[in-house]
Formats: sequence, structure tokens, C-alpha cells
Amino acid sequence: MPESAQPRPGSESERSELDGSLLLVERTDSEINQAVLQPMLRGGRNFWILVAGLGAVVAWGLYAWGYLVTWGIGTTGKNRPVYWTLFITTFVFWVGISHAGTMISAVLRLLKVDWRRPITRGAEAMTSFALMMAALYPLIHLGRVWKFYWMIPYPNGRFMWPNFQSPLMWDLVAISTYLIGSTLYLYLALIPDMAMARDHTGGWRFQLYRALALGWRGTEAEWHKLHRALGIFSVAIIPIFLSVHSIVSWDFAVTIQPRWHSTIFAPYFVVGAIYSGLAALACILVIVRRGMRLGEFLRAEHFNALGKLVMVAGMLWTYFWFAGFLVEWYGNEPVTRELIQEEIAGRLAPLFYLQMAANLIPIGLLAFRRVRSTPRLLLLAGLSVNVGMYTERLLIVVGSLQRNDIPFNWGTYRPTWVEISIVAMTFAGFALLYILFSRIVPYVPVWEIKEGRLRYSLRRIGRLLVPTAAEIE
Amino acid sequence: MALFDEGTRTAEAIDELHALGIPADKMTVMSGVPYPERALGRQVEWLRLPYIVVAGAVAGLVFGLFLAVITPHLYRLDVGGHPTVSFAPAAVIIFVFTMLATIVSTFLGVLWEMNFPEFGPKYYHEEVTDGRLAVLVEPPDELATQARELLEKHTAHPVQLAEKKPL
Amino acid sequence: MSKKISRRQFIKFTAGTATAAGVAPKLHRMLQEPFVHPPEDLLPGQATWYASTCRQCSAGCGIIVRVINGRAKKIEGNPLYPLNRGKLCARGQAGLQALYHPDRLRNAVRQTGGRGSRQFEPLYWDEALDLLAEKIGSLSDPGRLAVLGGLLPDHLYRLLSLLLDSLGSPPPVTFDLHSALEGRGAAARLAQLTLGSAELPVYDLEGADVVFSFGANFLETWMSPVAQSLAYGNMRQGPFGGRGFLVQFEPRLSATAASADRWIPLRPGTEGFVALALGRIIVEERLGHAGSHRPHAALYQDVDVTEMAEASQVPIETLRQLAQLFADAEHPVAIPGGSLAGQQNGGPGMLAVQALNRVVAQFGRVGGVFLSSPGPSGALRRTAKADSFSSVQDLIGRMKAGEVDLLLVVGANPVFELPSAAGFAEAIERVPYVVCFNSFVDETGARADLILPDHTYLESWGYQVPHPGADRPAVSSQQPVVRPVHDTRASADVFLALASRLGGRPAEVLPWPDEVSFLEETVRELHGSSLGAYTADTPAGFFALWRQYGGWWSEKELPLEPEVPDPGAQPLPIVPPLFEGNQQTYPFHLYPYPSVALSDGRGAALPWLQETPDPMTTARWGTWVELNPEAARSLGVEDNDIVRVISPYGELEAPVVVFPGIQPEVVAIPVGQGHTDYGRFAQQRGSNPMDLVAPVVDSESGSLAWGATRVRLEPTGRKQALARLESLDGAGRETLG
Amino acid sequence: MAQAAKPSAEPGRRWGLVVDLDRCTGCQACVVACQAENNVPVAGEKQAGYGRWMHWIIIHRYWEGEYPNIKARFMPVMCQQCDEAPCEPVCPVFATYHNPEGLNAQIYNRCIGTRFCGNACPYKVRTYNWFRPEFPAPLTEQLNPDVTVRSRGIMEKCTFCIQRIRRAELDARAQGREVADGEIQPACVQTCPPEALIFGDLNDPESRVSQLARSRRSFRLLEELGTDPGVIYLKGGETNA
Repeated sequence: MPESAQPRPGSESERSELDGSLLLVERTDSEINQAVLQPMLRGGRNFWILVAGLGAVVAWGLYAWGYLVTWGIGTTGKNRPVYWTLFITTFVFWVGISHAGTMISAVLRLLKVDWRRPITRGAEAMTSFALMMAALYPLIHLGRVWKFYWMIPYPNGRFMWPNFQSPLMWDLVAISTYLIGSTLYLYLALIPDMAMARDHTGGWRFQLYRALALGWRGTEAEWHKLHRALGIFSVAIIPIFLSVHSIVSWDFAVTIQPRWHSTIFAPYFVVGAIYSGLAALACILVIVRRGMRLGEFLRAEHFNALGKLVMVAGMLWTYFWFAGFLVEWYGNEPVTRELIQEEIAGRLAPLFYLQMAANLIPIGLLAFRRVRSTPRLLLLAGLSVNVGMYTERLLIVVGSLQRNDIPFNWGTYRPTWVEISIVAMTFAGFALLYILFSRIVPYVPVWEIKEGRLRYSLRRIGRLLVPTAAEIE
Repeated sequence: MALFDEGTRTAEAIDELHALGIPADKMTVMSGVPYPERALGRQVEWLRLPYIVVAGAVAGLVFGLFLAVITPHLYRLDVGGHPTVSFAPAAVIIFVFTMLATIVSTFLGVLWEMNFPEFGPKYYHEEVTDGRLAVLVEPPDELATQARELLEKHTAHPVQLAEKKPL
Repeated sequence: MSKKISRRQFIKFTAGTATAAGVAPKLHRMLQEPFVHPPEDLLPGQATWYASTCRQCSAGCGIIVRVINGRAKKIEGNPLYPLNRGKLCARGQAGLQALYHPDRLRNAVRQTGGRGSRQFEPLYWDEALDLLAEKIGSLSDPGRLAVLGGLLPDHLYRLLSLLLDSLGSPPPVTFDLHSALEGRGAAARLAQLTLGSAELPVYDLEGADVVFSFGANFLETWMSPVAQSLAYGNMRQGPFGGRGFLVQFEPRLSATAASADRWIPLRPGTEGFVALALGRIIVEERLGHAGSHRPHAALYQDVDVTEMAEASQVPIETLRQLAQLFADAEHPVAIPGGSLAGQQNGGPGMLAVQALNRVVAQFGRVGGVFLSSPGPSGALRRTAKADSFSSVQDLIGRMKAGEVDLLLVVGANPVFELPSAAGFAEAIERVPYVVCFNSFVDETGARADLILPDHTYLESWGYQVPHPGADRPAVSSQQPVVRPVHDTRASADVFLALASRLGGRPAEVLPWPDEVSFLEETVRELHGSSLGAYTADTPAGFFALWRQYGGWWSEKELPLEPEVPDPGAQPLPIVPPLFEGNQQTYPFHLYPYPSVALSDGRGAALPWLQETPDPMTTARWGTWVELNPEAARSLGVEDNDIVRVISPYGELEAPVVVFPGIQPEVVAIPVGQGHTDYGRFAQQRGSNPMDLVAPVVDSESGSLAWGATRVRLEPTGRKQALARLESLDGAGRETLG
Repeated sequence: MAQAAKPSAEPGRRWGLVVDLDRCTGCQACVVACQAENNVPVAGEKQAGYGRWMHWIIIHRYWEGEYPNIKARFMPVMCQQCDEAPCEPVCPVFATYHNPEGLNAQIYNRCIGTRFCGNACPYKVRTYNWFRPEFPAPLTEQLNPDVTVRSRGIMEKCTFCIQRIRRAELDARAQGREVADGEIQPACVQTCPPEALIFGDLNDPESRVSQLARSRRSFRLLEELGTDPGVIYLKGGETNA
């Protein structure tokens, strides 16, 4: 369709740097379809080795979990007073990661930011899978996981009812809601691409895509309804996304544990979540781009924009961290002082300085476009942010619990193989789900790309005059 | 059914079909890309979706209220000197349930509006997802030939008799 | 109950509204016991309580045992018994676990693989008794039979004495480390010298307003800790108003010192010096209001306060203040404790402390020193007395010389409890046949040929006259609270059966068919007494009441004023302490002390006691070495660093506890761990400081001078985290200042 | 303070425990008594050393000063039975709640083991069953049938020996009378050799505990947190006067 290829994507200034941008524009829809579908069908030896490796880690983690359930929470390194440790740390971490998906697809959709298009699906999938991993932890960390359903409010012969005053109940409902919401959101936007995949595959894939496409034909009415639904979703999921990490933060903030009992925790956690989530997304995009050779879809402009967002989130995080820290330092309450002392010059110092370095250095690095648009450097920065944010949660959860109002009751925590295996399991599980997802589901939202391209390509669409692409939604 | 390569000509063809006297509900346009509303010169359907969503949200609110405000009285146990029901925890629960219901009703609502899932045989062409626009016309018998000619004039592809394909 | 009402209200309330929503529980489910009920609301069955006597130490507190379905469930103090008045210590509570210990011997056994092989073969009791009777019968000379007893129940001691006497064998030798550490023997000798009776006196803490305790850890293990704790509580916030002032003089800050108002650290062995200095100051400066000090002047004529202060390292100023305090008090009392007795100058030291009571004329006065009324005397008064370490050494000498052919060990664990340098373990190898009567395979049992396990005290009969006693005559009864858990047999019954098997004179002297009939006969002498808190018409009725009440005691208080012999004008002896080991090579004093939970080690088998933290260090399940922070610094060690402790007689390794409450020249190690046998909870755990102790005695009383050894420390560079309750990071702070 | 929302809507009792620190000798009798009464498992050396001991009552030991002018003090600490208990609202399944007698009750069979209450408790007096408790036979015979043996994964803590409270109440009701002051004795109170622990009804102005609670010496642990504990400490080293 040569006649539709007049305008070029991206602003004038950026286009010059983009490699392969022209390629995409000159591709036909059918070629785009194939460019997206082909990597999914390639299952090289390396791919299967990777899957087997991740599967093995997951299997080992499941064994560790079985061991934990069989023998009790004592197989972890928890003790009195450190009742929560790596599980809750990693839980908070995964919930944080999950925030990037919504940030990218809902917030940017509402803001009509066009560079989001190729990365929305990757981001949404990350949200769903990260949440799935996060949702495991409240189960894993239970002393009696086989009784977890006692938290579900339904009439029962035990005459039991959950306590809606407990932040854990809020957690339960908020995380379920977010998981349901983000998965439906992911799926809804996936239907047209399922139809596309259905039309171009055979065998089991055809059957699968056929079932998932739900009979999509792409009629005008269907598109219209889909658009409306996605619009509503975008609006509705943003408050959920804000509430989820706030609620996670209240797990800590509602107690009177020094350093947890803080009003700034909710926004601080949300910002931290966005920071780590966006950084994680950048890492994943870099990796997937290489692994699936999607270079022509995920281009430097996307990384550049994402890098900017990460940088901004990082600055916000720094601001919130400082705001919290300053007040705690100023208050000079004995236990808080002791904890701050531990962080700055005590036993927690290595973790603290790791946290600060790993969180702050990337902000500086990302100020350079060269870093932002070089996948390798962006990956490095993103990984650093995630190390930093994991450490931050570790310091909040474990670090704070090691001290309390009565020095006699202090404690020290040492992790065990069970905990580390289970944490590794969720990392491997996330990667595994993500890899399999990327082989089964078109990783790049084809219709959104085409839509975006269409928007740029048409000055006059039918009888309608479209002044600029960015204003269309 | 006619296949088009791009939107402008499709819109022109549709305009002409209208002029020919074929009502809008006898024409179905299929595309692999969403075209902006009215871009193809067709009327926008009125949607019930917003109402479904609002109804869902209200139901969620009520359910949340029930859980957060009523059930604690039914299963009353006192904790930590707090009132049995107090604003802050109830607000969280009510909010989350409202949002949950909103999301779920949006999803179910849109599926319902689209009559999904619907796997039976339908008029369709696979090239739609490859970038073609398909215009399916169900003209009254007297206009059939004219419509066909009109479509053939605009498209490079042969106008076919539509087939139903199992989807 | 209120929850039920609210549930019913709930049904009414929900009938209309919630059922429609499907949330209301179905009505038929209401019959189920809902999970909102705490399980504690459900109380199964009624319990029976049996009164008996605690035998976890020699204090002899009255207990009541809660029994449900024939199983003992809990031990509590007998609220009627005048000694402990319903109170009981940690060790007493844990007695249940001795009864139900998984590693108790379940029947009589013979060691088949040779001594120390720990290969045992079960034996029928008849066979076992035949074997024992044959061994006794085949002795070439009854003098070649020796009996070593531990903390024997009074009736068993009496039976054994009668049996041995009838056989023509030497009387039983008794030794237990607990008594040695509390200086029981030395205290009895002191009482004999100063109070005219070998009865252990009662120091009236409750009535005292100033208490000077010289190394008496009377709130932990010394003498009768429960009775003394009770009195201490009343001294603090007493019914008489006012608050007593307690000063503790000892090298290590014990839990008693922690409860004291002042702790005066001093060098080991100089407690007597401090007492002498205090006495001298009082007499010289005519302090107080107890009348003329002229009669006492002679006592202190040789005492030089400056010298005493220097030797003990207590500043003269402090001594002056304390002397003033003591002399000015209405009811001062000075207590000569166990750590004095553990020195080679123990006798003179204790004498010096007791002299303080004389100086302030506190014999037989409120808040002073009393004797317990004996009540009906007779057979009951013939109680077991701990023999001195010297007599044990004699026995060891005889064993080594091959003069003992048959050794019976009854309720004692000499291999563990005696200083290993005393050579008991070697001596026992020279004895052809060894029979042990303990309920566990302990260190001595592992070296025996035959073990005839006794019942635990909760399964057996007996009585005990407490000493030191209560404020009135009292005898506690002991009866089985449960049927024997295993196929064990009361040692008293074993000896009675043995006597009848041997025939002849033993059978004549011990005619009773079993220990119960022996007890009934013994107790009968109390029946007629007019003092008793209850009366019965018949001896059988009395015996029933005696068991129900948990003993016999007088209704009213009967404190007895000691008839103090005139000391004459003899000056008090000033004997400097002697220590084993050269000061240059061995710079530290070793201070072994009985653990509050494990006492001398007999509690080590019981998991409750192992888990009980030491009050001061909060450590458990192990042995540790307490070091002054200054000493730790100079050695370059810190908490949990393992050090090797070397004395001229042995060495051990244990982690360090940096302990701010200890004299810098002193190294304290708790006694109780280091078992090689004695059940799964005790064995291979910690080390036994008795391996370091020199086998020396207090020259006067012959009791073991367990504190007279010097040691040196060597860091090993290894670490071992002690199971402490306290967080070391917290550094003992109460709040963060 | 949400006074109106107090569970003791009926003019109920509020059980309280007075700990006289002047009498306490740190002798650990209460610790073992509690362990025996409440089937508290033994953790063993390794677990106990790692902060996983199970005692419901422990005795803190604090140092003051330096050698030779050093003092040590003891402080028995058990569940403070707070009226405004921070541990209660955080439990998602109501395994811990406030009973009408002012007790902070723990219902073991509801507990799913989130350990949230343990984090919320500022006194850190809740203990957790890290493993299945072991009672090698025949030590099982020592178990008190009035008290459940808790399985692994469950929080537990001092109950003020609620089974003894119930027993006394049932006995009193059977005899048609009120429970007398001092009649109820939790195991620790029962055994305490220096009588440092006193138990009773704080809502009864005549009871011994409420009299002592009004003493000049009385204070509560971490009073500034506003948890309103039912355990009242009496300062050591001085008289009531």
C-alpha cells in the first residue's frame, strides 16, 4: 500500500536517529503481521534450554515450598521479632513491578502518548505476571496455607468471617481486583490480535486463537465498543493501581512499629513501585527485543521515552524518600534514631548504601539520551534500579523489624535456602510465564501499531479531516 | 462482499451505496485497524455500555457497603478498641469493591454488547487482518446488481458473494 | 455466655436481610461449635489433687499434684504447708518431666558389654534381687560393702542405715553437689559451734530491716529458696510496712544480688574479712543500740580494718557506711552463705559472719536467727545429713585400695558431681561390682554393672523434715500421685526385700513387708502430738489425713530461740584464703555456681529446665564462662568467643559471656551441664566445671572447697552462639536513652 | 479513645495483673509454671538461640551502671492484654480479638499464621509455632487437657490462664456466688515464690489489683503508646507509702 506511506512516524528531530523506522512504514499490514508472528513460531534450541532452566528453578522452588509447608515456617529464617522477611519483601517488590503496566497502558493511553503503542502489551503482561507472582506470597508466608480460604468472606459452618479492618483483607481484595482488572484489560486489548493470529496460523495455535478471539471480525461496531471499553478501563484501573500499592504500604504503616508507622508510606510506595516497575519494563523490553528480534517495533525512541519516565519516577522517589527520612531523622525518636544509625553506620549500612547508590546513580545516568536510547546501558540502569528498590524493601521490612521499643527483644535475621529458593522460584516463574506468553501471544499489539500508523498516515480519512495524529483517540 | 485496500475509497463506496438507497444496517464494514468514528461515513451506534458500567459500579458499591458496614455487625467481634465499623477501613473495602465491579461489568458489558463469544459461521474474509477493508452489503434484491457494480468500480479486488466462515 | 446471645441476636437480625443475600449461616449449622470460641472455654473433666513432697532439692517443699485420668498434669506448691505456702520454684514445677521423661529406665537392667559400654539387658526384678542378695551374701567381709547416697529421702536413709548396720557394714556415705555448693555441711558445723545445735538455723528475712548476705544466694538455690523468696517478698513490701534493705557480698552478682539494694563485689575467700572488719568497726566505734560492745571487743582484737579492706578490695569508706547501716538497724541479720563454705577458710569466714549477728544481739529476735522447733522427736528426726567431702575422699581411698567389693550408689551421681580430680571415676574401676539405683542411666549408671531403677518421687512414698525448717514444726508426707509409669521399684522396697531374702539379722531389723507399712509405723509417733493442725481418732485415720494434707505441722508458729553457747573471749580467727594454682600461671579465680534451673546438674535432663534462661545471663542449653568486661578486653575476647579454661586439674572450653557484674579477677561458670549420659536433653551439652575444681577441703568442716581453684584462660579463636533470651544488640538497656 | 465501642458493654470485669518489681527475684518459677500449665513447647537449643523460644512469659534483665556500681533489674513480661491492642485489628481472620472481660483473646483454631499481630505488638510477647511442637512419648502425658496443643503455623501468647478463669467462674456459679478476689490465680501468679504477681479484676475498685494499680509506684509498659495494658507494674526500690 505505497500510497498510504507518506508521513513518517515520530517527530522530525528523533526520526533521524531511528534505525529501521522507515522499514516499518514501508511494510504492509501483512508484513507487520508476519514480523510479529514469525518470532513466536521460532522455537530455537536456546529457547528450550532457557525454558528448561527456568522450569528447573521453578520446580526447585516448588519443592522448597512443599518443604516449607510440610515442616513449618521455621524452615525460613524468620524469628521473633522478625516475623516478616524475604517473602513480604519480594511480595512488595512484585506488586511494585506490576505498577508499570498500568502506568504505561492506562495512564499513557489517557494522555494519548503515542510511543506507548508497541510496548503496552509487554507492560500489561508484566503487570499480570508480576501480580501473579506477588499473589503467591501471601499464601507462601502463611503459617497454615491450607486455611487461606478463611480470609474469603462467604457464609460457612465455621461461623467465621474475615476482619475487614485488617490491611491484609484490603490486600486480598485489592490485589485480586488489580489482578482481575489488569488481566481483563490485557485480554480485551488482545482480542483483535487474536483474530489476526487466528487468520494466519493453523493447527493448535489456530484453535487456541480462534477460541480467544471470541469470533472477532473487526466490524466497525466491534471496534467502536472495544474502544469505549478500553477507555473506561483506562480510567477505572488508575485508581485501583494507586490504591494497591497504598494498601500494601498500609500493611506496614498501620502498625506502631518504628519506621513503619508513617503517613508518607502510601505515596512513597506508589512512586517507588512506578520507579521499579518502569525500570523493570525497560529491562524486559531490552531483553525481549533481542530475544525475539523485535528491533523494528521496539526502537530507540521508545527506550528514550521510557528512560525519561524512569528518570522522573526516580526523582520523585528520591523526593519522597527524603521527605520521609528528614522527618524521621528530625523527630529523633529513640528506636527510629537507632534504626537510622544502623542504616548509616551500623550493620545495615552496606544495604543502605547499596540502596542509595543503586537508586540514585541511574537517575543521573538516565539524564543522558545516549544512555536512554542505548538498550545495553538502559538495561544496566534498569537492573540497578531494581536492585536498589529490592534492597529498599528489604530494609523497610527486615531492617525495621530487627529493632523495636524494647532492646531486650531485638533480633537478627538470617535467610535460609528455603526462602531464597522460593524467591528465586518467583523470579524464574515470572520469566517463564513471560517467555511462554511472548511465544503464544503477539508481543507487539499489532492493531495498536497499525492504528497509530494509520493515524499518522492519513490526513484525510474518508470525509473527515484529521489535523494532527496526536489528537486522535 | 468487497475488499478494499484503504479507507478513503471505502468511504466513498459506502457513501455511494447510501446514495443508492441501501440502509446502514445492511452494510457491515470490517477492518483490521480501528478507524476513527465516522471516518467511514457511518453512523455511530448508541451504546448501553456506560449504563452497564454504572450499574455494575453501583452494585459493587452496595456489595462493598454490605461487606464493610453490615457484616461486621452480624459477626461482631471487637478488636483493638476500634468501633465495629469505622470510616477508614470501610472506605477502603467499599472503594475496592466498587472498582472491582466496575472493571468486571465493563468487561462483561462489552462482551455482551458484542454478542461475544460467538463462534458460529459468519461472513468474514481473512484478509481483513492483513489490512484490507471488507464491506459486506446485504442489498435488497432489486439493488443487488447496482450495488455490485458500484463496489466493483471502487475496488481492485473482485467482489465476491459473501461466504460464511466458521470463526 | 455473651457470645451465644450475640449469636442469637444475629440470627434474628439476619433472618430478613442477610439470608436473601445468601450470606447468613444456615440455621442448622448453629449447633456446631463455632471457631470463634476460644478452646479455653471448653474444660474437660475434673482433676484430682494429691499432696506430696518435692524432691528436686533438699529443701523439701510441700506440693500438690494435679492428676487427670491417672496422669499427673501439674505440680504446684501445697498452699497449706507452712514452709512454702503454695509456692514452688522452677525446678519443682519441672518435676513432671522427670516422671514422664522419654529416656527413663523402664526396668531393671544389667550392663552386658562391660562397664561403660552402655549395652543393657533387661532383667526381671526377682532375678535382679537374687543377684544383689547373692553379691551381698558372697562378700568376704561386710566391711567391703559401701553405699554412696545422694539426696536420700529421710525414710530411705533410715532404712539403709538400719540395713547396713545389721549387716555390719559401714554406714552410708552421702554426697551431693547441690549440698556442697550451698555449704550445707559447713552450715551445720557452724550451727553446732555457734547455736549449740546441728539444726540449720532460719534467718528471719521477713522480720529483718537490714540483711547482709555473705554469698548466700537464698533466692536461687541456697537452702530453702522458696521459703526464703516468700520471706524476701514480705521483707520488700511487707505486711509490717517498711522496706528491708538487702546488701549482698559476693564476687559474682547473682540473681539474689540483682534483687539486693547493694552488691558489694569482693575477692573470693574474703567475705569473712569483710565481716570481721564490719564487726571491728561496730565494736570499736560503739555503733548501734544493742547495748554494750565490751563483751565483743575480744573477738575483734586482732582485726585490722585497713588490712581487711585491702585484702577484700572493699573500700574502707564503704565498710564504714555498711557498719553504720547494720548497727543502726532495728532488726539486722547477717547470713553466712554457700560461697563462703566453698573456700579453704570457709569455717573461719562463716564464723566471722555469724559473729555479726552476735554483735547486734539478733539470736532469737525478730528479724534475726532462729532454730526450727523439732516438734515430736524420735525416728522422724533422724534425717539424712550430707557428709563432708572428706568422708567421700575416704571412700574413694578405700575403693582405690581395693577395699570395696560391692558399691551401691543410691540417688547419687558421684562421677558427674565430684571434682574429677578426686578420682572417683578411676576408683570405681577398682570395685568388682557396682549397683546403681537411679532412674536414669547417668554417668555413674553407665559405669555400673546393675541398675535397679527407683521410682521418681511422684511415684513413691516417704516423708521429709525440712531443714532449715519453717517457723513451726513440720514434716511433709510423700505419696505416689500416679501409678508407676514403668516397671521400676522403690529402692526402699528393694532393700526391704533384700533384707528378707538375706534372712538373719537384717530380716529381724527390717521386718516390714513394704515401705508403706514402715512409713505408717514411723508416722505413728506424730499421731498423738497435741501440736498438730488436725486430729484423727485412729492411726489409720491419721495416716489418711497425713497424706491428704501433705504432712503434719503445728497449728501455730513456734520459733525457737537458740541456746547460744558462750564463745568465750577467744578472738575470731583470721585465716587468709588459700588457692590451688600459682597466681602467675593461673591469674583468675574459678567460681563455679549452681544454675538456678539445673541446680547441680540433676535438672539437666528436663527440657523445661534446659529451656529456662539463667536469670542473669539469659543463656540456656549450654555452659558459658562469665568474664568481667575489663578481663574480656584484656584477653581480647567478646561474647560468644570460645575460651579454654585451664586449671591445674583440668580444662574445658566454653563460650564467653561478658558479664558486667563480676569481680575482674573472677571467672564464673555455671554447674549443671557437661553430662555424657543422663538422657537425650542433657548429654553432650556444655561442659562440667567440676572437671577444673581442685579436690581440696575447708580444713574445719571437711566440706568441699569448690571455690579454691585458680585458672587461666586461652582464647581459641572459635565462636559459639549461646542460646540467649536477651538480644545482645540491645546491650541490656531497658530503654533507648 | 473509642470508649463507647469498648466490648465490655455489659458492666464486665477487666482482668488485670499486677507485677511488683520490688518483689520479683527473677527466679523463673513463673516461666516454668506457665510452660507446664499451657502446654508451651520446648524449642531446643538451636531454635531458642535464634529467637524462637515459645515462653509466654519471659523475664527481662536490665543492667544499670558499670562495675562495681552496677545494678541489675528484672521485669517479667507477658502479654499485656491491652485494651487498645494494636495486635487485634490487623488480624484478617479475627483470630485475635477482645473478649468481654477485657482479655486479648487468641483463638488458635482460627489462626492462619500471617504473623501480622506479632509485628504489630510493641511488646513482642506473641510467640509463633515455627515447627510442629514435639513431645517425645511419654512426655505427652504431661499435657494439660484444659489447654490445646497448638499446631505449627499458629500464633500464641499469654491468655491470663483463661482456663483457670473459666474454671473459677464455673465453680462459683455452681455454688451460686461471685468469684472472690484472689480466687483466680493464673499459673504464674499461683507459683510466684515472692508473691510478686497479683491477679484480679481492675474494674472492681475494692480488689487488690485495683488498689495496687492506684499505687504511687504503678506504671505500665510503653505507656506512651496508648495501648492501655491490663498488666500493671509496680516500680522497685521504694515503698508504697
